[in-house]
Amino acid sequence: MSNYPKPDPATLLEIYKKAALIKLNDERIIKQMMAGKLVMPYYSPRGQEIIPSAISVSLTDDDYICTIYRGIHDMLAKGFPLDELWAELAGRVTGTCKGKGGPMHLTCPDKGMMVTTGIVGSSMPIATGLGWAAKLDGKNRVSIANFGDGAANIGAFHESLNMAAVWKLPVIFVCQNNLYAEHTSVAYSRAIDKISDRAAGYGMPGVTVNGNDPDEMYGAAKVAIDRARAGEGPTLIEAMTFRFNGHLLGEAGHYMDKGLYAQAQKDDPMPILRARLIADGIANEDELAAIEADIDARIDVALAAAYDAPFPDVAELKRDVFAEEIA
Amino acid sequence: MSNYPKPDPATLLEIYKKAALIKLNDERIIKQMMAGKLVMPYYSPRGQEIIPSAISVSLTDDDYICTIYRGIHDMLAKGFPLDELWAELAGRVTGTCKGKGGPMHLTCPDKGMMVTTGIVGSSMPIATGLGWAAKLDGKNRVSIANFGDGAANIGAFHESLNMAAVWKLPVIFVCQNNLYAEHTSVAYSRAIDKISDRAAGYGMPGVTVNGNDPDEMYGAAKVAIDRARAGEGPTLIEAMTFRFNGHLLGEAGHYMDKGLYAQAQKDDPMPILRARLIADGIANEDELAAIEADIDARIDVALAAAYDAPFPDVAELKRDVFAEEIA
Amino acid sequence: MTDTTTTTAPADNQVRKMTAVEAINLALHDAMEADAKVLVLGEEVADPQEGGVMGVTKGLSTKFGEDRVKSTPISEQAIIGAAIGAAVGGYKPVAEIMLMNFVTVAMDMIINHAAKLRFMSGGQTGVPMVIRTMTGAGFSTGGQHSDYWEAWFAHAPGIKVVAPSNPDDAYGLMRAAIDDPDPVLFIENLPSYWTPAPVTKQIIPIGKARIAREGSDVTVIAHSLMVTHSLAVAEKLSGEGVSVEVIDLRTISPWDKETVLASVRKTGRAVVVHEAVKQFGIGAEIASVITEELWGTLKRPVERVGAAFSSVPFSKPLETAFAPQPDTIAAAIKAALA
Amino acid sequence: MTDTTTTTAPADNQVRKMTAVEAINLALHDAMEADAKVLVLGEEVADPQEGGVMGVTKGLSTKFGEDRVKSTPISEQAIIGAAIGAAVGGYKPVAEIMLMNFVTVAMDMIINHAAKLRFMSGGQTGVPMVIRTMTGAGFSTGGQHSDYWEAWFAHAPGIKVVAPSNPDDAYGLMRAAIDDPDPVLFIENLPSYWTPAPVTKQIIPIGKARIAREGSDVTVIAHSLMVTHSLAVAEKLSGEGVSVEVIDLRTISPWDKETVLASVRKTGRAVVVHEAVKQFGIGAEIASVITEELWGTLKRPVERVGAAFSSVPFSKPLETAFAPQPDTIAAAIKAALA
Ligand SMILES: Cc1ncc(C[n+]2csc(CCOP(=O)(O)OP(=O)(O)O)c2C)c(N)n1
Ligand SMILES: Cc1ncc(C[n+]2csc(CCOP(=O)(O)OP(=O)(O)O)c2C)c(N)n1
Ligand SMILES: [Mg+2]
Ligand SMILES: [Mg+2]
Repeated sequence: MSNYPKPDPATLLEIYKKAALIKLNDERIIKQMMAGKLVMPYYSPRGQEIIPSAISVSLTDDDYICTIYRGIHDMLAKGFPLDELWAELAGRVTGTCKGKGGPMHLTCPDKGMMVTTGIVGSSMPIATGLGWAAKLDGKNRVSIANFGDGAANIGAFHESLNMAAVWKLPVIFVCQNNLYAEHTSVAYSRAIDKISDRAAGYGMPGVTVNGNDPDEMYGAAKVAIDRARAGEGPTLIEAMTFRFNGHLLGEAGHYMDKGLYAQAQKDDPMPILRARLIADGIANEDELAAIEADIDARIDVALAAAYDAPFPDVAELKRDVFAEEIA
Repeated sequence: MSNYPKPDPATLLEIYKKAALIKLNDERIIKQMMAGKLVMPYYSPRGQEIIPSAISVSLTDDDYICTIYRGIHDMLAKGFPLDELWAELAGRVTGTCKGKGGPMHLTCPDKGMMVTTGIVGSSMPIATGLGWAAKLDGKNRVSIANFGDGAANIGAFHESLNMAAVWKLPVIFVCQNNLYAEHTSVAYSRAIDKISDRAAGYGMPGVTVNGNDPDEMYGAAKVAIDRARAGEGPTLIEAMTFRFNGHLLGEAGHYMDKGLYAQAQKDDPMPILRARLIADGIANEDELAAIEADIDARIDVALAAAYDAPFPDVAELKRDVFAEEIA
Repeated sequence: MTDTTTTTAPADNQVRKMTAVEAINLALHDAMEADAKVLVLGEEVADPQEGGVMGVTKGLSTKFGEDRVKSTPISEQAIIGAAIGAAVGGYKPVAEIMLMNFVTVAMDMIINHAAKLRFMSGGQTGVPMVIRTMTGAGFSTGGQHSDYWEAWFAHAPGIKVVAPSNPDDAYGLMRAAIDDPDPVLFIENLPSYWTPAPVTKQIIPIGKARIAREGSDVTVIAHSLMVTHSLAVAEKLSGEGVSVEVIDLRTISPWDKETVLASVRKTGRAVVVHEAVKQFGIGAEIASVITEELWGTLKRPVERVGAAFSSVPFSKPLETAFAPQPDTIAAAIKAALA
Repeated sequence: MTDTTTTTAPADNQVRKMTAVEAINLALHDAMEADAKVLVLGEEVADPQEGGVMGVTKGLSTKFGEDRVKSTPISEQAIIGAAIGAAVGGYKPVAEIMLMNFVTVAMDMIINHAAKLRFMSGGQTGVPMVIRTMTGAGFSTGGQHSDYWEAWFAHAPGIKVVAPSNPDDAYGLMRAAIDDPDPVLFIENLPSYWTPAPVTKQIIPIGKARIAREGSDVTVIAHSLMVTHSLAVAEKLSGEGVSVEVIDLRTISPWDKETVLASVRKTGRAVVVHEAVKQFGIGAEIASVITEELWGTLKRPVERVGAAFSSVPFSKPLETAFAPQPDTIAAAIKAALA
């Protein structure tokens, strides 16, 4: 991995901006939920900010991604419009899905965010199909499939990786290994150390990287994306990380290993990256504070607009079932 | 593989007896079908006789097996009663499944033959469950899952191997790789050379052997079965072989590589094993001819009894849907 | 088939109030204690994983061991396959599919195997297993977490379908489901999981409905949460002089035609209510049989109440409008009385 | 909705007789030629694999290339997933699931994704794809190869369900299904695959039924192979002085209520026939709607004909008794006329 391309300072700052947006947005969602203003199942991505941020800097709006219920970080990193996001979370008609999808089904095709699924594993077959479409388009687009460590044990994983390999599709399978699937630690669900070892069984490269390290994550993603764009086929990336807020917001997390949790907190990638930017002279405290304040201000606006917007009319139940409205 | 245990002469003869039964029975089925006496979809195992024969000599009636539509060889090797088999193929009420199951669902729990499925891949999850039952029983039983090369690409394969590995179940996954899945050659369905390479992704041993060679097949099976009985968990065996009669009896086989076919015919394991028994002095021509004549005579009896037996009554439609007959 | 009970009499004076979560937990506990062949498997079901996402299986692995209570990888096909194999191998597994939408991943195992193995083997291999699953709209979980698909399984010969409406039934039907020689799909309603009610610990036979409330003007046939809504509506309408008989189906397949037909024979009017989408839902079969059997007696066509023809929407006002509510049921009853 | 046609007039004088296999092949060919976005995928569909197990897709990969016509590994989840992804990415894939029993493996992709993505995304992502599958009892293929499961999909909002009864409809409905902006499940009947009939190459609108035979005494509503059986029975009964109107549903969801109700309004009697198991089959919904809408007009309860409540049995006499046959249909018609 030492020969991975490294992010330059501007890219590193860009990664931080995306990651900070994810973190601050997450904190605000939790605050709003605690205040009873937002009512929804929430799968916080806190702790996993670096992964999509370091991937997305190598993507354009044309590239496709599919993600899962815990995917708001993937979305924000790829440029999901904040206003439409908040309106959707608030179930308003101004939301990206008119309030019909909610947090588990965020979609924004304009920016390549095609499918968010609540079914474990199901991002992968669809991302594979988007990879096929991308290949047919001939525009060097790539398709990113995000999923968790738990999802690597379901049948859809196997079928998708195999098909993508046989068809040499430009798909990057990103397994965000946060060590738990709901309350199940990885040790309970597989008898191997690294999920990336499964790649060999499909004939594609597989790597395990520290997903919290912007250098490694950026490098591994860049190599895989370049490879996909060059028509050389898919890659499996296992990005090691941690979820700080448990599976579903509000759970107690008793099943978690205390030592692991403490260590993960020490390794929290956000303060580490922030400190590094300052230490390396990429940005100073004031600049970073300004970036963060700007994000907060944008969230303020999005949030206020969301709550002001109307709920969808019940007539919406008849729309979008089929292309033609039901009589 | 050179350190695999080898079958002794008596075992080798036993393997031949099973294999000859499979081959002669297959020929008779085809004859009866050609004569219009049997009407059914038939997936001939011709060419794959050695695999289950060399496995079954290490099994007892207590051990479980699950197999697939192309599984009559697995059944006969494990001791499926010939009378009940023929009656079932003829759709008679004296068949093992009262004529309700037919060739794709042959079942004989008394001899451990628990499930035959017509759905690709589905033998594996159920065999995994039988492995769990076997483990709970504490009697050192094993569970054999038979499936094809094509089935190794379906999700059920992945989930089953992973679960069996995590739970350390006494399951032997036997992939009978006959180079084709219906009309699809293996090259079209995977980007790797050996299916056994997938075992590493689950944390279990995986081997590829010449399934047509009784020594290799016996050895690999014995090691896996002993390992399972010792509580050390599952094994994936990829047994290389060939199907001489195509996928479904009656197809033209135009999709088959002619060179491959010619080579396979030269490698037909049945004449080779027969010649070896004679060459090694394990049995002479007369003894083998007597064995074969005896098999033929048993088939004569089974076949005649089958055609003489009555068809099931239509009242059978109400039976065995639930344990209690439907009113 | 005459042992339908109007109200369940307490078996002894140990009647405790509990939630459905507690009642199901107790049923599993009692069944595992009574029979060493009873097993539990599914995602998170063992105690190191907190005994199920909702805690329904809490304590079982600690008491009965992690050989009998197994947390699984996220692998629904293997979960059901493992249960089928264990059942065919002589055990009585209770497999959890966390939410009903996830049964879609395991349909081959359920439909082509669990439901068919007895028939296809000519009776040689029964599959005595229970598939527990939960569902129900109301928690803003959106399009992939709240569907009711009982109609699919009712249409599939070989598998029974049960859906309790209260903790007492949850206990009694779970015990019966575990003892049943055939596969049973056991549908739990998530939004009413934590509503406490008395639990008598009586085993309730599969295939029998319960007259949850007697009445004479119109018969409402419901299951799961819709029984609660229907009872509330019946109570309200009794104030308006309308006498509503409410039948809790308890078992959807095979359903209790005798009890339903006897009631509609009496009232001459019927309303079938389910939370599943109305079109091609189980209400159609029940309405058809009532119409076929009671033609001439029936005073009005059977009314059917079900969810809107859409995915379950996220936004609260839409979610409420999507699923049948007490006022929808009341309106259908009035239509039936017209 | 008044453009129901009684008989399909030939569009030109190029009407050829062909089998359903040929008609579907031609429809796929013409659609691929007309629109470069049309793709075909599934097990064996390309020519090196002989263009499908039944040859339905023969010649397509040779003409349009193996980028657009892709043989797949045996991976039904990935097949449907690939089709969904391609559809969301702007293509019009036609995915084959070899037999209808194998849809069970891909139900999550079909039900939770293909059918729901448009709704859940608020209309942003349509899924214009076709799932071709074949089924039908009669070939002694037993319990896992002949089921009709159209009721499952009709109950699922967001996916259309089509089932042609003859080669002309197979062509015309396939062209319409490919052009449709929504996912369409296209059910082909295997036992009648090779029965030739004239094909006019007209596109047939989804959602419209066809009056296959006019009559005045009773309306038979059928689809797929049951239309052929019903027409034969109607012909026979006409000799006995009974005038049977036969409606070919063509589309099961959304079904053509107008045409069905208009017919039953005229005849006052109805029989719904399908090969799927009768209980909880689509006949229940159709009978219920007829009863609800034509209460007072209807002279007898709607009769329903469907398969026995069992798995499809192997043994020939059982298989014949399992599925509806012309005499079963005739008996139901007589019951409706009683
Ligand atoms: C097919 C299916 N089974 C079960 C679930 C319930 N479920 C939701 S999230 C989850 C855990 C997934 O863990 P992982 O893949 O590691 O992703 P993470 O939540 O950790 O990001 C489970 C079991 C589901 N949504 N879909
Ligand atoms: C889930 C599923 N998909 C497709 C089929 C149709 N089918 C039957 S056999 C077969 C090929 C299987 O090939 P393989 O696993 O190599 O076994 P073999 O027939 O060669 O023994 C296919 C695709 C099926 N039965 N089940
Ligand atoms: Mg995880
Ligand atoms: Mg094969």
